[in-house]
Amino acid sequence: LAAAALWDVLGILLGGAELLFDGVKEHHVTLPSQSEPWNMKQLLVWIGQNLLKERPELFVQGDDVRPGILVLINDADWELMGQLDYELQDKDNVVFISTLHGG
Amino acid sequence: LAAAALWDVLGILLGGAELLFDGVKEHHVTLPSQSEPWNMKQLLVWIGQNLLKERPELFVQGDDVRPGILVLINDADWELMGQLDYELQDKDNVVFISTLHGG
Amino acid sequence: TPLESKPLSNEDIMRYSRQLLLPELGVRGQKNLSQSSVLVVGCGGLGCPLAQYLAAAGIGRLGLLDYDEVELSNLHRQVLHREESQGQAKALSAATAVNRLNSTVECIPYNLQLSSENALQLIQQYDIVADCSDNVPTRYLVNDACVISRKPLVSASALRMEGQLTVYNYRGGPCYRCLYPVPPPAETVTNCSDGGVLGVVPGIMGCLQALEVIKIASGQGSSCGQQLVMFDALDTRFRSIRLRPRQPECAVCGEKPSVTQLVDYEALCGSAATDKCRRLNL
Amino acid sequence: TPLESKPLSNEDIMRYSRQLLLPELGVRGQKNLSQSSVLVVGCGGLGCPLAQYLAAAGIGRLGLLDYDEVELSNLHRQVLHREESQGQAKALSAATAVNRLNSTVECIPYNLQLSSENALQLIQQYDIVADCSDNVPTRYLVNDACVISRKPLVSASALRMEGQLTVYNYRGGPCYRCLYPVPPPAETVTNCSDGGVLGVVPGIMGCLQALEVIKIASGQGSSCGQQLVMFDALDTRFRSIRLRPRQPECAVCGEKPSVTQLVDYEALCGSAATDKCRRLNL
Ligand SMILES: [Zn+2]
Ligand SMILES: [Zn+2]
Repeated sequence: LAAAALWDVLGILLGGAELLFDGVKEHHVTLPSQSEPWNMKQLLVWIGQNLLKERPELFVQGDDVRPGILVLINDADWELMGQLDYELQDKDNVVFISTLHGG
Repeated sequence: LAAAALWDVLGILLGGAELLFDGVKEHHVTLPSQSEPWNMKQLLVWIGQNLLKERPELFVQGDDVRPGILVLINDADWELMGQLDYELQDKDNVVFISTLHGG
Repeated sequence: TPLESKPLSNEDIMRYSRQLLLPELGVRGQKNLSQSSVLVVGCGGLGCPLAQYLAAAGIGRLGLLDYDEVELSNLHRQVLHREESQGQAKALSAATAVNRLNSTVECIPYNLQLSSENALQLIQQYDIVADCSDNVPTRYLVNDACVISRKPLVSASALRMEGQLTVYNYRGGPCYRCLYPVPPPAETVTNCSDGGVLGVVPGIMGCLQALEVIKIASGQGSSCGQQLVMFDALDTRFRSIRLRPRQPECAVCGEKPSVTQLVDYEALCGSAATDKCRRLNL
Repeated sequence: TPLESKPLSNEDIMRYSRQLLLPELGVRGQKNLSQSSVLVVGCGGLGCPLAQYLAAAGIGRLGLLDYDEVELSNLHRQVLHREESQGQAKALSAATAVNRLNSTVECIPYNLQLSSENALQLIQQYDIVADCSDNVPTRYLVNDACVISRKPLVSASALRMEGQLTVYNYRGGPCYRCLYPVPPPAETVTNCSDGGVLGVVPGIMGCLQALEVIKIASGQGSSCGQQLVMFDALDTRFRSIRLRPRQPECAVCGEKPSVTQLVDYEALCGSAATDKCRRLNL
């Protein structure tokens, strides 16, 4: 298995979260190869450094996502998957949703 | 690979098609092992003989499905996949939809 | 007469302010909407929410077609009508309700049955057609008339606890006959009178149909041209299905069409163009 | 006063005939509906289609709560109101419209703002609560009041071209605070006045919300208790998300709740309980 392919991750941003990322909704990301598997905590840092165009505090807070953003891994709440400690698999689909409040 | 696992197919019936199958919507099917890969034509015959509880003419007509039933393989119109000649893969998801006309 | 291009009035700007804010719509999309005309075939469970939201959004002209009268058994799903409209023509009742919500929309009620004789003449006057009908012959008739008139057809249907949505004859995508070249045997067709329908299911499908009409009319474009959206209300699940492209051998939209004018659709389908009695004795 | 159990009248049987046919509903489900009461918090873009379809389906009692008045800028999505209702209280306007569609539904308009003072007393009178509100403090308030009163909360929201739907506090599933223990920073919250919304998007979400209420009230049960349905109107795609279960450490529904009575939700969220002005200066 090629290391590059191993860390292909598709990130999707919804509920207005895409506005923080230049309005782009889908990001196909190939993470740099490293000896340990990537986990969500590292992915958040990587996103903050590589994808976030403006005001990172609206997306991350400390080493977690900010309140009001729900994180999904393969269509499941990341709370079910180990949250920050979840180890990413090849072709994982990560979605960040900003909660909506309008009616 | 075990031959049994190779032909695991999930069939789903919608739009009233499930009424022909004792009202059961989802059928997890393990097809008998054979030397050639199973194709859709053979699957239809197998369904007619093993799953259809009543009035097979409302589901198959000749060796095709009857008019008004749409066949999907992994969420794509089977017309895109080779129709009757499509060779089934392990864990394929086959859906039969009866077209709705009501308003 | 074609709808004229005019600037948004101050009242328009106030009324549509919340959607003018959307980059996907904006002033340009709103003006496109106001210059678009839509023929709604059937003012029942699908046509009611569809007409309601198209009018609310500021569509320019709305043709409302239905041959039927409002009955008590309609009111669990046909929410534009009211108790006191019983006995009134559905097309008229719907037009009255729509005008109360938005008097700037031009509403044209057609209290008649769509037929091979009148379909082309009616449809050619509109930019987009929405099939909200309740029977097989009308679905083939509307499709063929849209292909012959080169109009996009936004089609929804609902029965029991399920719904389906597709846009036909749109940007090189398939028509209804590309998917269903042969009508289903009449004895396999269930309609809402026979099979029942939970009222809010056509509500959901009619709203989705309105969304696709709005996206086409505003210039944004629909993503359902070669896609079928299926809804299962029992477990609140949607599926999006990739459909075949336009079929070269299609009888009406193919390369050598055999259907170049409208035919007898009740005979083609072996059933009457109503959801009230199912089989036609030929 | 609780809704009494009575047999379906001949008129009921005629009116609901198309849904009485459904094995999933039937006479038993219809009677359950007629004995159920639902409090609709907010008669705007979500509350209008929700109230419309709940009344059409034959819900027994409908509480319609809104503190606001009908404005022209509401009419692109708040389809129960009409041009001539401008200036009228939304709760009243909605109740009038709903009664025209189904006079057998008992409608109770509440022309007031839900608050920590009145929420428990109101909510305890209903079987199911539907959150159709438009701001963060009200969403926390409704959630806490539902947990304290042990009522299922059917919650939808919509903004721009997107919508979300979940049932909270239902059959061991999570509450709103289990998912969102800390309110979002006020500067990250966009409402419909600021961000805009395509009118038919709350239409679709309000109809889906009505479906879940009907399934709960009729006894069929909702499948959204630990599921989030997300809708993207741009490409007409839905996603169903598996959610976490009830969280033992939740401040209101957990094992040792710290919130046992209602608090000051504007202070908690740092914003006002309206979608009109966004930030509260504390
Ligand atoms: Zn065709
Ligand atoms: Zn909780």
